[in-house]
Amino acid sequence: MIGAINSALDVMLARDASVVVMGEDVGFFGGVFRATAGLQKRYGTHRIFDTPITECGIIGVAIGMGAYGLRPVPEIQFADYIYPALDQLVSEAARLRYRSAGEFTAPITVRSPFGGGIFGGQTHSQSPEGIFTHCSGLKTVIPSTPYDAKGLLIAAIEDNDPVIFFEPKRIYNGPFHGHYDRPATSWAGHPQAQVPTGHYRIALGKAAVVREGMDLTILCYGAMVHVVANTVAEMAIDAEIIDLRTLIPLDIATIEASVKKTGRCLIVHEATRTSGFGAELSALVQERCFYHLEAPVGRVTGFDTPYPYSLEWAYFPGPVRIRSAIEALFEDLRP
Amino acid sequence: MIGAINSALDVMLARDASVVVMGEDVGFFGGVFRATAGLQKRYGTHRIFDTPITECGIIGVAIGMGAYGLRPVPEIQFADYIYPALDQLVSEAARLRYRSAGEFTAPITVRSPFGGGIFGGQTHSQSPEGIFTHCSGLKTVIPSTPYDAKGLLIAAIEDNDPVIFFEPKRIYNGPFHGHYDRPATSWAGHPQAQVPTGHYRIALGKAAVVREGMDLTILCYGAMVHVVANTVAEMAIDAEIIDLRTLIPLDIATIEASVKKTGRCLIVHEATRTSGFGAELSALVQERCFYHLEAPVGRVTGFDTPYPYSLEWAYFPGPVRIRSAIEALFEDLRP
Amino acid sequence: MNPSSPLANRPALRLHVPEPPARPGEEASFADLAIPEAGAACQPASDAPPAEFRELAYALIRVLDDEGRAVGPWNPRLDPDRLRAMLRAMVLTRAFDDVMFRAQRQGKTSFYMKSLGEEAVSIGAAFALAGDDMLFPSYRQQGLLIARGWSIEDMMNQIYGNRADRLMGRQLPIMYSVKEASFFSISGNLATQFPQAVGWAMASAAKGDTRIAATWCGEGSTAEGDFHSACTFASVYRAPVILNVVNNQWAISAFSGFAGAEATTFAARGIGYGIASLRVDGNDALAVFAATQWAADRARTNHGPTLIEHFTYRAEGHSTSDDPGAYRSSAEARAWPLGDPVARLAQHLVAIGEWSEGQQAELERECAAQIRATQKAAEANGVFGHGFNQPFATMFEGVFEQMPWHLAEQQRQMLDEQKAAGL
Amino acid sequence: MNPSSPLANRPALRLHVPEPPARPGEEASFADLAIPEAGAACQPASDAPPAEFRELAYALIRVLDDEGRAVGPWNPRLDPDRLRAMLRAMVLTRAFDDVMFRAQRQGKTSFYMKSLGEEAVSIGAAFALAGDDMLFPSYRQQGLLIARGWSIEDMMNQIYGNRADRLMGRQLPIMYSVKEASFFSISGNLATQFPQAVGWAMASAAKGDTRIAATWCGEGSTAEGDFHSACTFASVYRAPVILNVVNNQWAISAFSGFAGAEATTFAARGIGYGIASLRVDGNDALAVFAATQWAADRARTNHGPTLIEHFTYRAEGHSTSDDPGAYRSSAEARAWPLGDPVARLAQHLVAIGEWSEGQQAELERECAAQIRATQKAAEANGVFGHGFNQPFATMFEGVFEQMPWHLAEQQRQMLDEQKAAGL
Ligand SMILES: Cc1ncc(C[n+]2csc(CCOP(=O)(O)OP(=O)(O)O)c2C)c(N)n1
Ligand SMILES: Cc1ncc(C[n+]2csc(CCOP(=O)(O)OP(=O)(O)O)c2C)c(N)n1
Ligand SMILES: [Mg+2]
Ligand SMILES: [Mg+2]
Repeated sequence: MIGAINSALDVMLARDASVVVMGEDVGFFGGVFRATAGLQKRYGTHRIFDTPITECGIIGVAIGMGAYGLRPVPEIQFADYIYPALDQLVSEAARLRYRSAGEFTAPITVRSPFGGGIFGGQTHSQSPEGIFTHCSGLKTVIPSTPYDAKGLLIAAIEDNDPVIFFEPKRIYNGPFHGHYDRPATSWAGHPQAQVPTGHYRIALGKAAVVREGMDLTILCYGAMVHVVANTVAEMAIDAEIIDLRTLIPLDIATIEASVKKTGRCLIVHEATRTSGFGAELSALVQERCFYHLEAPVGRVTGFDTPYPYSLEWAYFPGPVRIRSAIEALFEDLRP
Repeated sequence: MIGAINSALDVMLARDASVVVMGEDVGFFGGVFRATAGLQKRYGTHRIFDTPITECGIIGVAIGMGAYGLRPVPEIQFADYIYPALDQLVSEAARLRYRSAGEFTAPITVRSPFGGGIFGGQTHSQSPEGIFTHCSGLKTVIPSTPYDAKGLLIAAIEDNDPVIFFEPKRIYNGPFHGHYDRPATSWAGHPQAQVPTGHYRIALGKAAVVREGMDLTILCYGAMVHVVANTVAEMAIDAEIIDLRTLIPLDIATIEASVKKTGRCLIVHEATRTSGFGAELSALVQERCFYHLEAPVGRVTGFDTPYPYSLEWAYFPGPVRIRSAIEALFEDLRP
Repeated sequence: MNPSSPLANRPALRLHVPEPPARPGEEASFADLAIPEAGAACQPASDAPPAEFRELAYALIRVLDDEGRAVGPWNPRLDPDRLRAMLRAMVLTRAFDDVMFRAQRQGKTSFYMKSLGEEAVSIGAAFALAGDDMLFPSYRQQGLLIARGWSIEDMMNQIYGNRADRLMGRQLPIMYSVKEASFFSISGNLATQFPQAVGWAMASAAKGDTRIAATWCGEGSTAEGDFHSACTFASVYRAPVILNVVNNQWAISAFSGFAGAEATTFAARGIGYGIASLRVDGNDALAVFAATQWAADRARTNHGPTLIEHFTYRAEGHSTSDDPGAYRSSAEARAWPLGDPVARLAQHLVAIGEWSEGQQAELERECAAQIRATQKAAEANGVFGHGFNQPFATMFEGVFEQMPWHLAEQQRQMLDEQKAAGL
Repeated sequence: MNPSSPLANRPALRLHVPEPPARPGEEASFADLAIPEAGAACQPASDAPPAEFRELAYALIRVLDDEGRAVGPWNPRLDPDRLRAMLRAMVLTRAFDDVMFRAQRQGKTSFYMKSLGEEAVSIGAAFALAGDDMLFPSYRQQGLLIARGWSIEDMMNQIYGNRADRLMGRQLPIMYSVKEASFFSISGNLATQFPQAVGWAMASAAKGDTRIAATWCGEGSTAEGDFHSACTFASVYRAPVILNVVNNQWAISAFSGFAGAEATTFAARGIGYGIASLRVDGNDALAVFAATQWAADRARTNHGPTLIEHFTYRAEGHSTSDDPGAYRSSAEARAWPLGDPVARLAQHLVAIGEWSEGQQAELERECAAQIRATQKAAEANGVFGHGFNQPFATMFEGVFEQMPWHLAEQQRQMLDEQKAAGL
């Protein structure tokens, strides 16, 4: 997936002279996860440059560059470090078009690795996407495969609104099936690992039906798509798995059609449970599919604790928890 | 309500030498809403002081003071300006106890006026409580009456965990019934406007049943409690109105019992809809009361737009929207 | 002093909490304020390394002396027509403030902020910059727009949030946005424009463009982290930007000591980053002009950013929402030793024989009349009030370039509900 | 230069992007670095106003000269026993780093960060402070704990996240918290400890306590807004705090130029706030000791904060996660002109006749043995790995003082699910 992201940046840097890439360690070094490797050499220090360590400054500067007419792609080294930039993102980038009635816009794409599974502890593991979905004026995009990562990132950069692009770092190097005690797998051989070298776009706001099914609908995104798919395969249940890909704007039509068909819905994300994006999904599903639901909409999420370093695999929503939640959807709990 | 808040601070400053009050303009001037009026004169500049205009610094310094052993009560002048402090709140205050296994704590109470209704425009009207409910380790409290404001604020200051205390500025001077075109009312004569001068506590985590009823349950907090109560009175419907008072920890028992009794639930808040705390409430209610629900859980919220200055009263969730949502709960939309 | 043992007999610590020189009811005096002579500050070459003139951060660049003479190396030697044009912009700004303040008191708008006493800061700068240089102002630089000749009626329409408001009633009064005048959308969040201005300037430099950027914030706002990240980026990439700190002594009710003024100047902040830093008499339009011109030359020739502290005084309340009599001595504004910027520039024109008291009175009358006429025209488009000047549907537009389904749905639902309720 | 017209014939702007002196494969040289003589920097009285000694922010306080003599006004004149104790703490820290680094490579822990080459910065300071002064360190001041005599086994338990880890495996390795040693919980977020330290110091002052605070961050981290708000608060309230900036030339892969080092020193940041500012040879334990002692005296006598830049060099990678050979010249560490802090202090002891090469070798052997023995003891409590050293239930504890229902419910559900799954 890192290669796909690098390729998306490469394609956009080559096509559009207004694209610039900036962030901590993204320049000569090519990023702590190598997402920008080789790009500075190819496009020069005016287009790809290291920045001072101030996330507030990185986003503020990117907004100013966007107002000038560039298309900055700032990187926040870990999503856990996006909070110092929150004011610039929420009060500025997200509001600029509206408050200036379209005179000024902030066409920036904020890339940031997020999520757990690499023993990063409290400050290298968080999934703060829910916060951004609550703040009007921002789009939030999360890919789950190399193919999608490239197509979505290109679409995000071409989009004229600010986009938060969270990259599930657990699956940078291979799809992860949730069994932390089994050998890691690489992307090689995955059907979505083949990434065309040129330009292509995956429209923002369109979910992917990863698996069609009749028994229940599972809504997920990022690394969880693979954990869910694997658990479903292990259970041999006929689940419809929807990879949201874009949280805002959400592909509500796909979700609604699926849940109306299956009558059951489970939501899976890594972020803490309370007021996470899963809450919004649950609310939407029951608002729109109430009369089709045969069981309460379920949620499997990170717990409402800080990310615990050494208990990572107890925290990470894995096959055990997903299986148990699926089973619960078929229990009759009628009082 | 301003007087009640002032009184709570007064009581705590007098009782506990470790309480300090700090923020922009809170000292000599007594705060832009007068919440701290007279306190500096009474307790001196070491206990109540103006600060530089850096919300990050205010909270960071308060955390350090808390670690020393004080009980700081920092004010953020408007909730819209809390974002620069988000990292200190979320990554530091909220995580300190956990990450240090209880060695260090941040017993701070962050007071901040929030919500709309005073023509404050985009940056003096927001309701960001949802964000804080998503971040583990923070408590979030929102009073709706002078009596509650004082008792809850005292409980918050005495609490050993960090508390975000949002004050609905629209009702600082009187309960607001949602009809912006009718004369403003003052607190005088309101049953909850009588505030004892001394110390009393309202436990965090306990909701108030503002009105008992059989037809439906309405969950709300802050200024919305009054708008809801008034709309219900105008409709002459037998609604049970629950004022949550504390969002985290939530009084789930009261909510669950009520919805199981009424079979219908409406959630009302000013914050933007998507991923607002209403989403969590909706998810929780349907998870716990699924088989008792006779209609989808409804939400009346702020729209997913920035707060629009001149269309404030079209944005503010008022009687028209609440009435229409209540009526919808009784329509049979079965397909 | 063993690393693990406490020290005995240490003195008790004390917390220092700043106190302003005068509170309500007290005499105000700025006697402790050392005011350097006009003409005394040296002028380095605009490409000199910042380390060579750090003392300018502690000096005060002044051109107009007490007799209205323009003196010293910073004298920009402007021709009388330009001086009169500057004076006119300042008088016009003051008349505009006056009328809009009263409009607020009359309930025609909900909020207003004057720049009384600080007109030279904006107008001196606007005259020294090119018209296409990009401005990232705070809420107290209305003078920039007026100096650039932008439509005052357009500004009033925004203040009234009326039908002709280009910003569609979406912003608090005075939060202008005028792309046509290279004037960035004003934010209600303090100092956020600082890194944005630096970013704009970096983009201009990266593109080999010729336009520079300038930004303004109050001395109180310098405490925000945004200010710091702006200075850091500006220093690291030598951005062609002018960072203006308007030190008007007050931040709502907090005097400048709460932003650090007891310990040093605000111009010294720039020294901390190795940025060229000037401290200027902000009530002296010629000094502001000269410093801005110097900084602009510096930026245009790739010598990087300049931070300018404008030493001035906020002669009125913070906004229409506060009463300054509650927190500062009412005698303070009169005691301010640097005088009134309009009077000082007029005095200079008189001193050089290019102006008279009569002409000044006439100019003030004329500007007042112009503003009143403009006000009438603006009010024909409606004033603020509980009536709605904008169609409800517009509330949902412009959040994104294209309206996503959830906003379209919310829009539809609201319109339906309003209709059903007979609104 | 009419305020609304663009300028003709302006030169094209250029963006300056800093470049480090050497990249991989290139020769490394610090020849351009002016290294002042040891003993050359003046020493002001510790109650002198900061404006009187601004030049110290641009100087380099050095005590040990090239021959190992302690010279000049900053010579703290420590007795040989204390010097030996400092040396021992430095050697112990280095041995600890060495063993823990290898433990990571052996898969016994997931992460480690060395302080090689920077030992004097922590240990010089720890010896100059009182044992109950409060420390707010970054992740690279393990030397503070070791100098304070804190249990190395306890530190290892944390690194291994094992059964004896007081932090219950909740924190990334090296993110210690030791209240007993007045050592604040380390955060993974850069610079957040800076305003916290200032707040702690303000609280101490407000309470008439006698304890002061000290905090550390890297030169790269100074760019964060937290650094700025800390300096602002420290200046405004004259907080009894020592603000240490460890300029080790690198921030992961970014050289100090990306934090502003091309334009000025990091000590100069303090000048911007009117804070007393010192620039110190960070590889000279005596200079670090003297500067810290001076700053502590200043703070203890209510003369406010001091910012100290420690000029040093990060001799290893940023952490176990990076290979410095990918972004800097591998010759750089050897070319660093300020030498090795351990060797320099040892040389001094030898020079004054209180130490020998043999004793040094013996000390190193002894420290290595001590660390190895400690490691064995710590490993008896378990090492990090995929096994779980903490009971699952503990994950939900300590989020709040009392566990609220939703965490209790999540805890119960998890335990039930694990049980049902036979885990
Ligand atoms: C982030 C943020 N915090 C607080 C405020 C509230 N506020 C508005 S103006 C102001 C004072 C600013 O003072 P100063 O920077 O000196 O500017 P001046 O008004 O004097 O021009 C404050 C605290 C705000 N608008 N934004
Ligand atoms: C807020 C935040 N942003 C980014 C990071 C990632 N990060 C960790 S260490 C580091 C470099 C810090 O360099 P410096 O301050 O010079 O300290 P040093 O490692 O040299 O001691 C970065 C960018 C972080 N931990 N926190
Ligand atoms: Mg001011
Ligand atoms: Mg460093």
